[in-house]
Amino acid sequence: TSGPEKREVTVFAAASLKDAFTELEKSYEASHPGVDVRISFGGSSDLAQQIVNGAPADVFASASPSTMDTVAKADLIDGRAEVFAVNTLRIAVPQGNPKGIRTLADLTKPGTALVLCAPQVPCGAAAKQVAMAAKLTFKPVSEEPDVRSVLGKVAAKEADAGLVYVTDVLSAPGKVEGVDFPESADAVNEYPLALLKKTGQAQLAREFAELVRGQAGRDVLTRAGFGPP
Amino acid sequence: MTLPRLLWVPALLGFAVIVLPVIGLLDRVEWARLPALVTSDAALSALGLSMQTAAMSTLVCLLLGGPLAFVLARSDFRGLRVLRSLVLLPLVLPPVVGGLALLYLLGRNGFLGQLLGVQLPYTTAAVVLAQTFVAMPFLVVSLEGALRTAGERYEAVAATLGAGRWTVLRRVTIPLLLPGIGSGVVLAFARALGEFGATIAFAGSLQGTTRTLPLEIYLQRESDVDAAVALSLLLVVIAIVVIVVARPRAVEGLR
Amino acid sequence: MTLPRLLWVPALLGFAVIVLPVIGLLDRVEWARLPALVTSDAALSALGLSMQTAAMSTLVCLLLGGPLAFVLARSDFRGLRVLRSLVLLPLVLPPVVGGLALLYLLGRNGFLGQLLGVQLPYTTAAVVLAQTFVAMPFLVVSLEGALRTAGERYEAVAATLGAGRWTVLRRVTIPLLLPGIGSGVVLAFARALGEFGATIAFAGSLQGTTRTLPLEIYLQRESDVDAAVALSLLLVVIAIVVIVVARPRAVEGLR
Amino acid sequence: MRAQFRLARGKFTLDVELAVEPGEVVAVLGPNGSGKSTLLNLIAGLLRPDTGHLSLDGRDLLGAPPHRRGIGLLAQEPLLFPHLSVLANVEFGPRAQYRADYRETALRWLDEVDARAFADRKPRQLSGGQAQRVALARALAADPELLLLDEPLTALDVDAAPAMRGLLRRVLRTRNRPAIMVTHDALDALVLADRVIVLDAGRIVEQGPTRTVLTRPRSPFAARIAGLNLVPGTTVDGGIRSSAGVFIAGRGSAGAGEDGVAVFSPAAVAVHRDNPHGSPRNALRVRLAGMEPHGDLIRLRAEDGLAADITPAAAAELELEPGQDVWFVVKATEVGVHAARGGVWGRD
Amino acid sequence: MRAQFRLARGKFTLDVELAVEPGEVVAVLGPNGSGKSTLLNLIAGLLRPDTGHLSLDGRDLLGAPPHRRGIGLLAQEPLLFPHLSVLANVEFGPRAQYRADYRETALRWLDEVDARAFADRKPRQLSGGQAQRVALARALAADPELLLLDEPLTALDVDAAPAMRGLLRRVLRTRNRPAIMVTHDALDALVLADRVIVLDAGRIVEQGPTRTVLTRPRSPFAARIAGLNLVPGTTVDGGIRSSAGVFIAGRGSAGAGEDGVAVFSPAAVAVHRDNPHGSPRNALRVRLAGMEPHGDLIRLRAEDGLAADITPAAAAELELEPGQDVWFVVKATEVGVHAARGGVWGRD
Ligand SMILES: Nc1ncnc2c1ncn2[C@@H]1O[C@H](COP(=O)(O)OP(=O)(O)OP(=O)(O)O)[C@@H](O)[C@H]1O
Ligand SMILES: Nc1ncnc2c1ncn2[C@@H]1O[C@H](COP(=O)(O)OP(=O)(O)OP(=O)(O)O)[C@@H](O)[C@H]1O
Ligand SMILES: [Mg+2]
Ligand SMILES: [Mg+2]
Repeated sequence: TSGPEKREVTVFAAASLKDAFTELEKSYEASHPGVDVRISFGGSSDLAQQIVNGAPADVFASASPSTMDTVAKADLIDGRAEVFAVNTLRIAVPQGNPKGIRTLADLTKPGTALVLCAPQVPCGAAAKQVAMAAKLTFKPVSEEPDVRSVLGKVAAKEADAGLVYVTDVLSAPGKVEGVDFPESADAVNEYPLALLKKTGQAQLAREFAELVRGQAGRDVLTRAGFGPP
Repeated sequence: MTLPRLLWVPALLGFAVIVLPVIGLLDRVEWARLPALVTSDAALSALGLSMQTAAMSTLVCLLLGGPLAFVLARSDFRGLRVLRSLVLLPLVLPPVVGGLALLYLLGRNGFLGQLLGVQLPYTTAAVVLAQTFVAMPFLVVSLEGALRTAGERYEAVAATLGAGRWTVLRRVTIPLLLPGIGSGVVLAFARALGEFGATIAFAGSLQGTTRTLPLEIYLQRESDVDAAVALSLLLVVIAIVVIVVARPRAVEGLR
Repeated sequence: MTLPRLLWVPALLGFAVIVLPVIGLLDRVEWARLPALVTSDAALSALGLSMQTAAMSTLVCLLLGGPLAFVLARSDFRGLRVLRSLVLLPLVLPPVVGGLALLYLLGRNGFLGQLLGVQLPYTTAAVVLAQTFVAMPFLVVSLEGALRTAGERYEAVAATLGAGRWTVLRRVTIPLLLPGIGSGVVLAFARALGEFGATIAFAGSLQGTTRTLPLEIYLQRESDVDAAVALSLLLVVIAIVVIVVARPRAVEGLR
Repeated sequence: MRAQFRLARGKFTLDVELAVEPGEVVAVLGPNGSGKSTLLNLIAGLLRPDTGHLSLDGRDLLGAPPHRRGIGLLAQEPLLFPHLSVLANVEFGPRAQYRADYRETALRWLDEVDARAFADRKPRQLSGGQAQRVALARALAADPELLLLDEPLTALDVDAAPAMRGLLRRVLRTRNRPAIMVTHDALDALVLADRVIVLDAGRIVEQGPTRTVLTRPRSPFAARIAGLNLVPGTTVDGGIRSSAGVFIAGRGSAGAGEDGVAVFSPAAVAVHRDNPHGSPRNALRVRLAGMEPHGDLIRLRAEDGLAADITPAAAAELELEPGQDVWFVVKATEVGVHAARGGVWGRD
Repeated sequence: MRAQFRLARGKFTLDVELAVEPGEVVAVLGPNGSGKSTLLNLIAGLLRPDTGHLSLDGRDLLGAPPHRRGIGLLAQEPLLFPHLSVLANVEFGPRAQYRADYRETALRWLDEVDARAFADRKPRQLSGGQAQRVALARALAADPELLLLDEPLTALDVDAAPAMRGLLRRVLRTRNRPAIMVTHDALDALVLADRVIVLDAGRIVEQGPTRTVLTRPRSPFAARIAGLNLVPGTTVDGGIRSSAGVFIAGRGSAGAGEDGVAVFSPAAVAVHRDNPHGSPRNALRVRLAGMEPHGDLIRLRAEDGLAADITPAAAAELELEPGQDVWFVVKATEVGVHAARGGVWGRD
C-alpha cells in the first residue's frame, strides 16, 4: 500500500475511563494527523493479565495500584507509574432518595437494602475502609464483584443505597442521586498510568500520557467526576 | 458403519481446540496452594450453592422446557416459527442484560414482582431463576432437534394399541428420546453451572445465599488470578464428575 | 400424534420464563434514543464484527466439531466415555477463565504461542478462536445426541449400494441429520454471538478489531445502562433474524 | 362400523364407503397402491380424511384421537418398539388399557404365535418372520373393538403362515368383533373373511360375500386372484358333505362336523364324457350350462355353478356343448377342505 | 464366492460354509429364524463373523468394508432413503460408483419395475408394494458383483409378483454374475435359482441343484415347501418337449425354443390303469417303481422319477403294485411351463 505509514498507539484503560479516554482519543488524533489511537477497555486485572502475557500495549491506565503492581513486577513498565486521577466513594440512592438517606450511618438502618462491592475488589476495599473509619458495620444484601453491578441495583431501585464512585453517580443522571459523606476522604481510589517497555511508539505514547496528565486531560477527567491526584 | 478415516483429522483438531487450553491452564496451577484454596470456607460454600442451584434449575428446565420442546416439535399452528425463534432469546441476550430483564420484571418495582408480592432478588431462588432463564433454550433446542429426528411412527403404533397420550409420552416417546434428553440435560446443567452474568445482575452476590462458584471465581480473580484459576479447575472437575456419573448408560442410546 | 393437552401448561410456563423478562425489558427501552444509539459508529462496527466472527466461528465449530461428534457417536474404543466428558470442559469453565487459558496457551509466553510464533491475541482471529472454544461443545453435544437417535440403518444400506464412507456421510448421514445439525448450529452461533468473557480476556476490546457487540454493550454499561439495554435488544433482534432466515425449512426435518 | 372417506394424496384419491357388521370379518383385496393401507390408516385415525364420517357401534369416531377409537391396527411393517423387550411390546396394549392381567395376557399371546422363547429379547434380535409374529401378538393382545390387519401373514415361512392363519381364524371367530384384513392371498380371504372388498385406484370395484367374489369375480383383479370352485357344506372325515348331500373327498385341517367349504381350482377339474374310474376320488356328474373363453383357456360352467378350465384343444376333442351331461373329475389331493366362517356363509 | 462363517448371536449360532460359482444363482430356503438374513448380512459385511473367511473372485473380502466388497444387498425391509426422491434413491448406487449415466440407469430400472410414475415422490408417499419395487430397482441399479436378495418379492400383488420374478430372471441371466436369494416360495427358487440351500437353526441341512432339492427333498422343511414333479426340456408352443422326446402340454410365459421345465405337483397327477381319454392333455404311460406313505397320502413313484400323490382309498381301489404300468394323467392347466436357468439344468 502507498501513502504515509499509518502509526498507532495502543492504550489499555480501565473500563471506568471509557468516556473520558474516548474524548481524549479524539483530541489526540486531531492534533496528531495520521496517528490512530486504539483503546482497549476492560477490567483492570484482565488488562494486566493481558499485558503480562504479551499484549501489544503502549500505555496502561489502571483503576487500581495493585493491578499496576502486577505489570510492574513483570518488569514491563518504562519508568514509573504515576497516579493521574483519583476516584472517591459516594452514596448512590435511587432518584428522589425514597429512604431519605443523608449520612453514612443511615446505611445501617434496618430495612435499608444496601448493596456494596465485595471487599476483594477496590470499591469494596474502599467501602470497608470508610466503614472502619466511621466505626460502622454494614449488613449488605449483596456484595457485588464490580461497582457497575452496585450501580445497576440502585438504578433499578432494587437497592435503597449503594456505595459507588463519584464517576458512577454522574454516569446515571435521572436514575440515581449522589449523597456525599465526609468519610469518603479516607478511601481514595487512585488511577495510575504507565508507559510500557518494548513499544515501537514510545514517543507517541509519551505524548498521549502527557495529554492525559495535562490540562486538557484534567478538564475531561474532572467533568467525568475524577479528582486530581 | 465405520467412519471415514480422514474424519479423524478435524475431529482431533476440534478436540485439541477444546482440551489444549485447559491443559495450558493446568500448567499454571500452583498445586501447593490448591488444597487450602479449594477447602476455604468461601470456596466450599460457593461450590455447594452452585451444585444445588444448578441441579434445581436443570430440573426446572426439564419440567418446563421439555414440554415446550414437544409443543414446538409436534404441533402445527400459525406463528410456530416465530415462537421457535423467541425461545432462542436468552441464548443471544448478554446474560447481564438477561439478569436486568429479570430484575425489571420480578424486582420490587417490577410488574410481576409487585403482583406476586414476593421478594425474589438476593435470594437463592433468584439464582435458580436466573440459571433457568439462561439454560432453558439449550434444553429446548437440543430436545426439539432430537424429537424431529426421531419422527412419530412409534407413537402412532402406540396409539392404535389404545395408549393415551400420556402413556405414549411416558412409555414410547421419552424412552426413545433418551439420548437427546441426555444431551439437553447436560447442556442445560453445564450452562447453569457456569452462569455468571444473569445471576450477578438479578440475584446479587452474597456468600452462602447467592454467591455461586463462578461469582466466587470472578471475585477471586480481582485479587489473585492464580487462585481463581485453581477454583475454576475445581468447578470443571466437579462438573465433569457430576455429568459422567449422572449420565446413565441408557442415555447413550440404542444402537 | 396430538400432544396431551396438559402438556401445554408447563410449555406455556416455560415459554413465559423466557419471554416475559424480555418483554419487561422492552418496557424500559427509551425508544426515542434508540435510533441514534443503534446507528452510532461504535455500535455498527461492533455489530459488523460480531456477525462476522460469530459466522466464522460457527463455521469452524461445524468443520471441527461435526467430525468430533461423529467420532464420539460412532466409534467405540477404550476411553471414549472420558473423551466425551472432556468435550464438556468449555461448557463449565467460566468463560473468562477459558479466555485466560487461551491466553496462557497462545500468548507470547504460551507454549503454542512460542511454538507457532504468531501473535494471535488482540486480533480478530483471536475473537474467532475464543468464540469457537466456548461454542464448540454445544455443537458437538447436540449433534452427538441426534446421531445416536438417528441410528445407522440407512448408512448400512448405502454401503451395500457401493457408496464409500464419504459418500455415505455426504448423501445419507448428513441429510438425515439436518434437524440435529440445525439445532447444533443455532446453539453454537447463538453462543458465539453472545460470547463475552473469553473474548475480553483473550482478545481484548479494540474497536473494529476485537470489540464485538457484547463487549460494546459491556462498555456502554459503564457510562449508560439504558444504552446498553437498547444495544442488547439490537443484538437480540439481529440474532433472531439471522437464525430465522438462515435456518432453512429443510432443517426442520422430515415429518 | 360404517365409514365413508374421501382423501386426496397427490394424484391418488381414495373415495370409499363401507360398512362392517358386528362380528363380521372383511377382507380387502387390491393391487399395490390401490389404497388398502390408506383405508386402514383412515379408520384407525392415523390419517384424516378430507371429508367423510366414521362410526362404530353408533359412536361417531371421526373426531376421536386414535387411542379413543378402540381400533387396533397391525400395520404393514412390524414396527416393534425398539426400546422394549418382546414381552413388554406385547404387554403394551393391555397395560395401556390398565388391565391387571397384562402379563398373563401377553404371555398367552406369545404362546399363541409361538414366540414365547423370544420374550426377553429386544426386537432388533429377531428375524423378520419372528418380528411379524410378535407384532401380530401385540395387536391381538390389545384386544380392540375393531381389528385392522394389514398383510398380517407376510414374511412367514411355510409352517408359520398356515399356523398364524389358523390362529387368526380362531381368534376372529371367538372374539365376535369385527375385523378388516388386507391381503394379497385369496386363501386368507377364504379362510378368514365373511366378505371381500376389492379396491382399485382408490375405489371399491367389487364387494360381496367371500364365496361370491372368489367364485364369480367381476373385476379383473379379483378374477386374477381367485376364480375358485367352492362347495359349502359340513365337514366329514376325509372331505365334506355338500348341502345337496354330495360327498366330496378332500384334504385339510378342519375337524369333522364343522361348517366348511371344499375349495378347488377350475384348472384342477378334468372333464370326461364317461366316468373314467381312475385314482381321482371325485367324479361329479354335472350338466354343462355354458362355455366361455377365459384367458387362453375355455371355462366350462356347470348348472350347479362349478367351473372347469380346460385347453381349447381338449374342448375341441371332447366335442362339448351346453346342455350336455359330463363328468367333472377332481383328485381329492387337489381339494382343500377348510372350516369357513360359520353361519355367515349362508347369506348370499 | 466362497464363504465360511461362524457367528453366535445369543442362543442362536450360525455355522455355514458355502460356495457360489460365477454366474450361479443360489436360493436360500429355511424356516423363520433359521439364519438366512444373518447369512446375507455376513456376506455383505454388515455383520462380522466370530470366525470365518470370505472371498469373491479370489479377492479376500472379510476385512473389507461393505462398500469395497462389490456386494449388493436388498434387505428384508425396503429402507428407502426417506430424504431422497424415488429417482434419487435408485440413482444412489450408480452415482456412488461415479457412473456418468446414473440418470438413464435409474430411469431404466424404474421402468423395469414399473415405478417410473413415482420418480419424483418421496418414499413416504409410496405404498408397501411400490416401495418394495423401488427398493428392488435400487438394488439392481447398483449392479454389484454379487447380488444378495432377501425375500425380494414380498408385499407384491398377484400381478406384480410374477412380473418382478420375470424381471429378476432376465436380469440374473443376462448379468452372468452370481446372486443369492432368500425366499419362502418354491416357485422363486425354481424359476430363478440353479441351486438351493436349505438352512435350519443356523446350519445347512440340505443343498443341491434346484431340481433335485425340489423334487426329492431330504429335509422336512424342503419337503414341505416343495416336492414337485419337474420335467426339463425345450419349450414348444403350448408346452414342453422333454429330453426324452415326450410332449407335455402346459401353460406359462416362456417363449418357444427355450430351455425350460414343466412343473406340476404330484397331487395334480391322476392315476389310471387305462388311458381315460378325457379332457386332460397329458397322459403318460409309466412303470411304477415304488409306493410310500407321504403324510396321509400315498406317493407313487414312477421309474422315470415322476411322482403322484393319491389317497390311500384310491390306491386300494386301483390295486396298484410296483412294476405295474399305469397312466399318469395331468391336466395341461395344472402344468406350469417355466423357462429355467439355461444350461445349468443339465448339471446334476
Ligand atoms: N403421502 C402420500 N402422498 C401422495 N401419495 C401417496 C401418499 N401415501 C400414499 N400415496 C399413494 O396412495 C396410493 C395408496 O397407497 P396405499 O399405501 O394405501 O396402497 P396399498 O393398497 O396399501 O398398497 P400395497 O399393497 O402396496 O401396500 C398409492 O398409489 C401411493 O402411491
Ligand atoms: N442381535 C441378535 N441377538 C441375538 N439373536 C439374534 C440377533 N439377531 C438375530 N438373532 C436370531 O438369529 C436367528 C436368525 O435370524 P435371521 O434374521 O437370520 O433369520 P431369517 O432366517 O432371516 O428369518 P426370517 O425368515 O424370519 O427373516 C433368529 O433366531 C434370531 O432370533
Ligand atoms: Mg399397503
Ligand atoms: Mg430374514
